[in-house]
Amino acid sequence: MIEKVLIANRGEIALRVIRTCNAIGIKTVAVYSDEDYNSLHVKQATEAYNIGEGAPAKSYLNQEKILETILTSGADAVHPGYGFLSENDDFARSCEKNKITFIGPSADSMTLCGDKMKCKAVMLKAKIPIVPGSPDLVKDTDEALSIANEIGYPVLLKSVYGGGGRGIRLVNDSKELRENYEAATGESMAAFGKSAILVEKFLEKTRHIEFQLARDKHRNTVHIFERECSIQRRNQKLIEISPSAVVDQKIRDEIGQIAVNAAIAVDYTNLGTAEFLRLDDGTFYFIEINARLQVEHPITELVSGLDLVKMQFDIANGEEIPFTQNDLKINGHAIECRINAEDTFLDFAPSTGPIHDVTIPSGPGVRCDTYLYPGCTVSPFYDSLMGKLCTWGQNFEEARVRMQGALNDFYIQGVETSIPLYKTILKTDEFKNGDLSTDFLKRYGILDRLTKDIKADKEANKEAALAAAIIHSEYFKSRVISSTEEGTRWKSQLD
Amino acid sequence: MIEKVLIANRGEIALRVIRTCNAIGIKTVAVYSDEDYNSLHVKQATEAYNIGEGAPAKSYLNQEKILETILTSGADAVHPGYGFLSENDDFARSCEKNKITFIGPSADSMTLCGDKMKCKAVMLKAKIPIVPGSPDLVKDTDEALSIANEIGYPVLLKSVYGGGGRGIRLVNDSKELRENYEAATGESMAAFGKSAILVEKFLEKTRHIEFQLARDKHRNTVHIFERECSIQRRNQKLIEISPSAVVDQKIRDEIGQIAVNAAIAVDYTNLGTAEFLRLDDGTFYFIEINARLQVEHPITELVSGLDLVKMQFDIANGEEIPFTQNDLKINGHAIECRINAEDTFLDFAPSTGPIHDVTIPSGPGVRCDTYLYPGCTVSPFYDSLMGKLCTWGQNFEEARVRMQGALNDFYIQGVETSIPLYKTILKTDEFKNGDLSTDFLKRYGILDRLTKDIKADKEANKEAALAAAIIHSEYFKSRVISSTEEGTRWKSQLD
Amino acid sequence: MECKIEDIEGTFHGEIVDKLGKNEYIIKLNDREQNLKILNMDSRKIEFVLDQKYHKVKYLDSTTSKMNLVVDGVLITLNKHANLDEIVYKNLGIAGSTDSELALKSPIPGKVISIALKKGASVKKGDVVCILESMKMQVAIKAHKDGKIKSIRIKEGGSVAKNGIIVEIE
Amino acid sequence: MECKIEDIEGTFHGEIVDKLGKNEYIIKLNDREQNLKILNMDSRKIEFVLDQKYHKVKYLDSTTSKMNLVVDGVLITLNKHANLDEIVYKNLGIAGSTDSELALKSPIPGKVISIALKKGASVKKGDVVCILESMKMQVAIKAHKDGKIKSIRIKEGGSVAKNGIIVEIE
Repeated sequence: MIEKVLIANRGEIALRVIRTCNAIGIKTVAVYSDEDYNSLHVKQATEAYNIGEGAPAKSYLNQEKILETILTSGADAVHPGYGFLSENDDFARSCEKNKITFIGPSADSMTLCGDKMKCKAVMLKAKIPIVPGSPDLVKDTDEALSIANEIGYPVLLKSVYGGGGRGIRLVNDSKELRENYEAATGESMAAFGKSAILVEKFLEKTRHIEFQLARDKHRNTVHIFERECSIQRRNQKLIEISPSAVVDQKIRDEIGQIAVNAAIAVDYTNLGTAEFLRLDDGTFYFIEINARLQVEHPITELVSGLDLVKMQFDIANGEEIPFTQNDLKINGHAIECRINAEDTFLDFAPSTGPIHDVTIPSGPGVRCDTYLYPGCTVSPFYDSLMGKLCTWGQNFEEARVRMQGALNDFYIQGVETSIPLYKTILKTDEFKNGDLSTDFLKRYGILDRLTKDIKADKEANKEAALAAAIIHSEYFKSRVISSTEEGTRWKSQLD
Repeated sequence: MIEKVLIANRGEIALRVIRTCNAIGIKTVAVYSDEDYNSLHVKQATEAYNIGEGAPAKSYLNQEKILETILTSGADAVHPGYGFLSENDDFARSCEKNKITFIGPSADSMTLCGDKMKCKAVMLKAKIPIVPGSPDLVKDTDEALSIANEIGYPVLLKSVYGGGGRGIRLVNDSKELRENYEAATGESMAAFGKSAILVEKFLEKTRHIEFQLARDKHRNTVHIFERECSIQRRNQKLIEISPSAVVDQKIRDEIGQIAVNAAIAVDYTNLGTAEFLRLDDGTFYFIEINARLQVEHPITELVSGLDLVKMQFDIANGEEIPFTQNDLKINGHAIECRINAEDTFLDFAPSTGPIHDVTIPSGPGVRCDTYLYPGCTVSPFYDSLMGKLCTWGQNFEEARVRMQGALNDFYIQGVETSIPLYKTILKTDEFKNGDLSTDFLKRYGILDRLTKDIKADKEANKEAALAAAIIHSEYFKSRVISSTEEGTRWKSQLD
Repeated sequence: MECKIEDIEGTFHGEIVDKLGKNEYIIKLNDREQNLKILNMDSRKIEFVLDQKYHKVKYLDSTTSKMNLVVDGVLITLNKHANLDEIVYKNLGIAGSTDSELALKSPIPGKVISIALKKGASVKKGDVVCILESMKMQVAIKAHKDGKIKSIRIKEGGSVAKNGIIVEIE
Repeated sequence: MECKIEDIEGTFHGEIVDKLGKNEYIIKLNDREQNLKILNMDSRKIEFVLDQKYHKVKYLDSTTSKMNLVVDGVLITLNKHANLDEIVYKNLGIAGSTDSELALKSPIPGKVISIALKKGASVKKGDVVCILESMKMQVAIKAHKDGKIKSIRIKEGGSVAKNGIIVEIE
């Protein structure tokens, strides 16, 4: 049984893990960089250890230092959160060697999930539907042409060593394929010393739908419904919803079973997520397994009533999942908005600095996981996620209007945030109707609508602004007149 | 349809109503006394009107002023919250006359619920089990003796004009009854000019269990499960739980039906609560109907998924309740702790003043409705309820440990609070086992246990206290040395 | 006060019409009189109820011509027409220096943001001598007469007290 | 520093052994050395990590002999024997209000409903001295020691602040 866990993370996810540990009686060890000495996770953990400088490589990614701290503190387990070391199979392997329980899948399973080509091969074998394309690297133009003919144009030529959009070429016909194939292999040769090109069908309008998985060491496997994460910017999720508007119980059962099969195929243990793309015609394609707790896990908690972090600990302790697939019933609807410190109009550039003032929303059906408090700092060293604002409702509309209210109540002074963008998205008919896709922002001109909304907000607040400016000037005049009376409050001077 | 509602209340309940109004698109009008100009309900409402001085009689109880403000603001409805005018039938009647929708029962039904004797007669007629005793006022000692013999000693002699424990005498046998009857009638004559004595069976160890009721204008009536409110001090509820440990589905159906019958008997509309006493042998006795939203409504929301304030508006708008009794399924367990500004060891005396610092708990399964924010003030003019801390869990134990965590996270600096008391209660075996009664605090010597817990807390914190004192002295020394350098930060001086 | 609001058409005029006491005012905004009640106020923020509607405003930064405000979470930039500030400036001038004096004295306590002139430079009455910041507003301090800068008594980044000497002009 | 903690057995000794810089100290508490790192500090509160455990402490009030602290939400009273602190106070020229044994202070702010005793009357510890009302509740304030009422500082119908003197008992 785990009695003391080191949380190898920071920010809201560290707080999230501490909450469950407090509830189930596990001692917590926080680690913090010099940048984070004033962070809430330091304050709320049973113990806290400084592990180095602000730069992630010198602290939260420093495997040796973290392993050393686990041993020093006497922790018997480590929770990696998400990001940082959460999907690092080397780290998971080191923990296994040191008899430290790594809260997540085995290192081998993690290796498999993280290797695109090996994972693809395993999934093909397990008859998991994946995006049509070459089963392996293509050896020449002719093979690429033959596969493209088979799956139909347009197709993507992808370098297996690329990632995040790099090394990908879109081709619309055989002529374009011929032209681009040479260039793509050339690039690959130049960069990596070998040609490593895949051919894959290009999918134009897709939804991102994922299934929460849980698998214990006794091979009991369940999915805990789906989450739709189609509202994205630059391949980063912004808003997540559970259940999806396009998944009914029949589809949930069917695709959920595929997700379960995928977990079994890689001998996955603990909690993970199977990600799918869904086309408008209803086809689902498996993409990958995320071998960790997801940022968006709270919406699954809201519709299932489960504590997913507790489940992680229970599974790591070797316990069996205490229910079967049929016991699970989806209850209501939940939405999550990721509250990022970023400037929407500066291409989502991060916005950092001290937070002078913050009001955290609450109320019926509202849950907000955040590290913010008045006086804290949003650091430029780490990602821009300040909090996760979630709402629940008996139906989607109730969850949506609660989210609108909560977004209005969320006041953060000090950095730019994604809140105005969400207010604009939440009120569009497209969002209300569930007409989502991963290109939602571009497809529906959301940024232009946001600009209009901001202008309308200014219009609505112009009189208040003018009034505030007048009072400010009035104060300023009276200060001049009575500036000898130092320390006198404005209010008394103004009357 | 209600488009704009005046909320004739303050504090957390005004905020609670505003939240639902924001969600369902109803404009809100806040009213505030001079004492409350800096309160959150003023800031969050669509509009806010000052209605007078701090004393309740001059503001929140000032019916004329409130009616005038309803008319001035153009509100078409009034939500009374709880307390203040919420059970004032005169006010409800004035609203009816002025064609203002009063969110609650009709004035006539409210009059009936508020009149002990009439209500008792109606309930007897409807075959609702009430506490055994005289059906009406007793006319002399002989009648009192005969009733006492019938229901069995001990019995209470109660003046119908009393209340809150005043004018009640406990008698154990016929001799004591004779002795006390004369004194009781004498007192009543002296105080009210007439003798008005009831005889009622004295119930020694009771639980307070109540059923949430909803009845629309089309006479559809449901109960929304029970709440157990046995943890009390001086007849004031402290902790509420839903469902009760001693109510299974069979009892819920049975007593729930009695509660529904009681609502029908007084032709109740909108939301209300039927209160019962339950003896250890399983007998339930109806006590009264509370003709308003209860403080503890959130725990019913947590286990039903319903928004009870929204239901109030829907029913007031003449809509039908959109479900039947059979559609309702209880989901999980919820607990509420009333966060009061009071000093447990000064006999729960109120504690008031500015709140310098506050941390509001949050996280999975935690809901906190509160008017607190750093810089607000707890006013001596109003009741001591600062907030309602609620937790939900799949089972009672999960809700309980979440409550423990949330109580630990709740930091309020400036006033004494009931939080330490709740921490002590929550960890007792009696509470864990659901062995509750209205005399819980006295029966289990909770205050002595609290004293011990506080001592243990002090013991646990002694080294930190000493360390803080040493650093303080060190600072103080350095201040003396460098007190000329004003504005220099401590930290730099200490290094 | 005359002003424009960035991104909003038109010009806005506003003034205090009456002070009712208890922190209440009658304020005229574009010809419409409204009731304004201040709930809370300091140099960086104000909370008030304007015609029964609560507003929370943060004062960010401010110069003689521009003011940045966050009104109920919305960033608004006001471009002020100069005449208000001239009134303020005149008020400042009353407490300041006269032609016959050498010393240009500071009408307000503040931090020295920039100094426009060097020792020995020629100045004309009304030329900006330096910029001071006080309560997050920047104020240009102007020469009280023609002449030459004889000495500079302030430093950039330093501060100056009310009636402290800024420069001497001879 | 030598001190006693109210409700806790024994005497406690603590001192700073070493200053490590970066706001870190070695501190000796009853013969055990611990590492202390200050995260945040001002005159009213301190946040620090003591041997890897975070603590938040508010300094409430302090006299030469007594100090009230809220340590992680727990109110703790330290009775200091420290001559050091006396020296400090003397240096500052603050006399340091000693704990008044005469005054019975009000634990709550409230309205005076009734006064049970007259000037010169004898009281025993625990006798009700007066009834105060606050938040619609009445509270009996009891004598803190035996003695005679030397003076009454409140009036029926008047009000008393928290810590305001109710009577003096000698």
